[in-house]
Amino acid sequence: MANNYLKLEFPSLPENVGLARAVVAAFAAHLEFTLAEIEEIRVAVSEAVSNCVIHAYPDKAGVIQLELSIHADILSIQVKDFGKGIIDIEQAKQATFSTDPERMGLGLVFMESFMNHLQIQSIPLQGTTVVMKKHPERGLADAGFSRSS
Amino acid sequence: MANNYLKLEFPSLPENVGLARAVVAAFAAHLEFTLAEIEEIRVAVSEAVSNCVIHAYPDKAGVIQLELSIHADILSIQVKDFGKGIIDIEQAKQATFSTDPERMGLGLVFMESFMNHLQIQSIPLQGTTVVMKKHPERGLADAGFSRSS
Amino acid sequence: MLIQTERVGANLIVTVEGELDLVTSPTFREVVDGKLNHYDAIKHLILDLKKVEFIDSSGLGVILGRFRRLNQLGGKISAIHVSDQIKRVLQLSGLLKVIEIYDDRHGALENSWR
Amino acid sequence: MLIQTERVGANLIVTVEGELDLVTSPTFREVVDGKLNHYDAIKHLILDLKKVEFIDSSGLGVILGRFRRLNQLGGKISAIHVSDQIKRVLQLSGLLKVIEIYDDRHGALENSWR
Ligand SMILES: Nc1ncnc2c1ncn2[C@@H]1O[C@H](COP(=O)(O)OP(=O)(O)O)[C@@H](O)[C@H]1O
Ligand SMILES: Nc1ncnc2c1ncn2[C@@H]1O[C@H](COP(=O)(O)OP(=O)(O)O)[C@@H](O)[C@H]1O
Repeated sequence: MANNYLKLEFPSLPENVGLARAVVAAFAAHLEFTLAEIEEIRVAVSEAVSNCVIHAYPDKAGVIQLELSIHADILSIQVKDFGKGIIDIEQAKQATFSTDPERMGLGLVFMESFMNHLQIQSIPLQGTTVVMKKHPERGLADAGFSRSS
Repeated sequence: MANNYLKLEFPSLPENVGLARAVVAAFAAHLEFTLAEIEEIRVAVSEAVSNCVIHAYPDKAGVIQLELSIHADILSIQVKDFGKGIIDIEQAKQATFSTDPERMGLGLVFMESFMNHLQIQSIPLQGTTVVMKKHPERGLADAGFSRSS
Repeated sequence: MLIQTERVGANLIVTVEGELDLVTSPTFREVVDGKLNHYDAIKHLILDLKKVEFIDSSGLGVILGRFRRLNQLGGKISAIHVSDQIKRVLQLSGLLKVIEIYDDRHGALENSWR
Repeated sequence: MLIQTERVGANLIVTVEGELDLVTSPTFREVVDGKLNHYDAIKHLILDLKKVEFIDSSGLGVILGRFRRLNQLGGKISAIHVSDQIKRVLQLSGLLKVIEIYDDRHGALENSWR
């Protein structure tokens, strides 16, 4: 499988969350993911992009950059915003921690559960970068890391 | 309908032609296109991106930039490469003109027929930019131009 | 997303079709809360998830919100036609502890009479 | 794309499923030319386009190429189960002038006996 990438940029409008899901699903189809794995990827991306829309840019739309790439059978997804930022990432990762009373604080939990790897970098008032990786479970033996569950 | 945009960048690998079609179809769904119109858009994009893969970068993969935007009910699609370029655009637009004996020379004809507007700029050895626009036929009366057939 | 509701005794059956996410969850909340405000008799919610193509934490959040509301009045939520994928997110979210799963409308209704 | 072939007398029935574009057209050409090379008896091609989800000029190009080859030997190409969308691109490309359209396999076979 040749290495491939896709870089996207779009405004943080709610309707672009579904678009991001569709793009990532189409791109991920280049690897041999099962349908269930593609579903997991769609959820993880939906959470990451929704967070940009809701938390990074609560007042008006800002720029979201989504970078997808495939190297050695591993799908990498980077979601970057230039918004509000997260003060305490470890706290944000706790289930049920949310700065929004209407929300469940499950987004980061889903990203962590559904992907093999999750890394978050954030600087308050400058923005947040989320990097997630996943490889097809079938090809597990060949890849450089095992499933974190 | 709020103005929206999507910028994409990807290498000129053949498998990305289908990806570009899927992304554009998902983005175009924000306007009230009929299924037949979405099909026409998919064909036009497929032709433009295929041309980058085949003609702009015949020897090795180069960069393709795809920019989609919606303003006042009009979908604009820009496909840009930094490849070989076209020496005579008017000649290239003729049906049956192709620099490749295995091809039909229909790509530009389809783009012109299926979209309301087509503009091509090219500088030999620097690259080609194709801009296409289309609006939902239902909303014709409101838009700034009529169908070119 | 398409959403349809039907009242059967003390139950509101809500059939959702499409994607339940950031964009569509507010509509789900408005439609369901509208019915709950209008019909005092409704105690239980039965969610028909057969045609749900996608659900993420935004969708689960509005379901939890409806559970909290009904639970205060002694009501409950059940879900029918739940795919493995959706069962998975329900479980991870903890919602599976409070939502009862049945195969179909018949099973869910039978249980709500108890 | 999935491609299936079946020989019925002097006809090769080719059923295509999926997208016929830059990526898949070479496969179409190889499979069909392989059959034509192998069976001298084949004179005509019947394309079943029922499950074709997309076709662009790359796909039309390989169809035209097969037409040229068969036409030299007095053979022809017909297409069955053609959607309006595909009819439209066939027409714009000029291929509708050389490809015969029938409702189904029955109609196409009947006409190839003439
Ligand atoms: N891109 C982001 N920008 C700013 N804050 C974020 C971002 N992503 C997550 N957060 C913070 O982390 C918290 C937890 O996020 P998450 O687990 O997705 O749950 P939820 O979105 O339901 O609150 C959010 O409430 C928010 O405060
Ligand atoms: N992006 C491009 N870069 C370089 N040349 C191009 C590009 N797009 C089109 N052309 C030239 O224009 C010709 C006509 O293009 P088109 O109508 O799409 O037909 P075809 O691709 O079948 O040749 C091509 O053969 C090629 O020489």
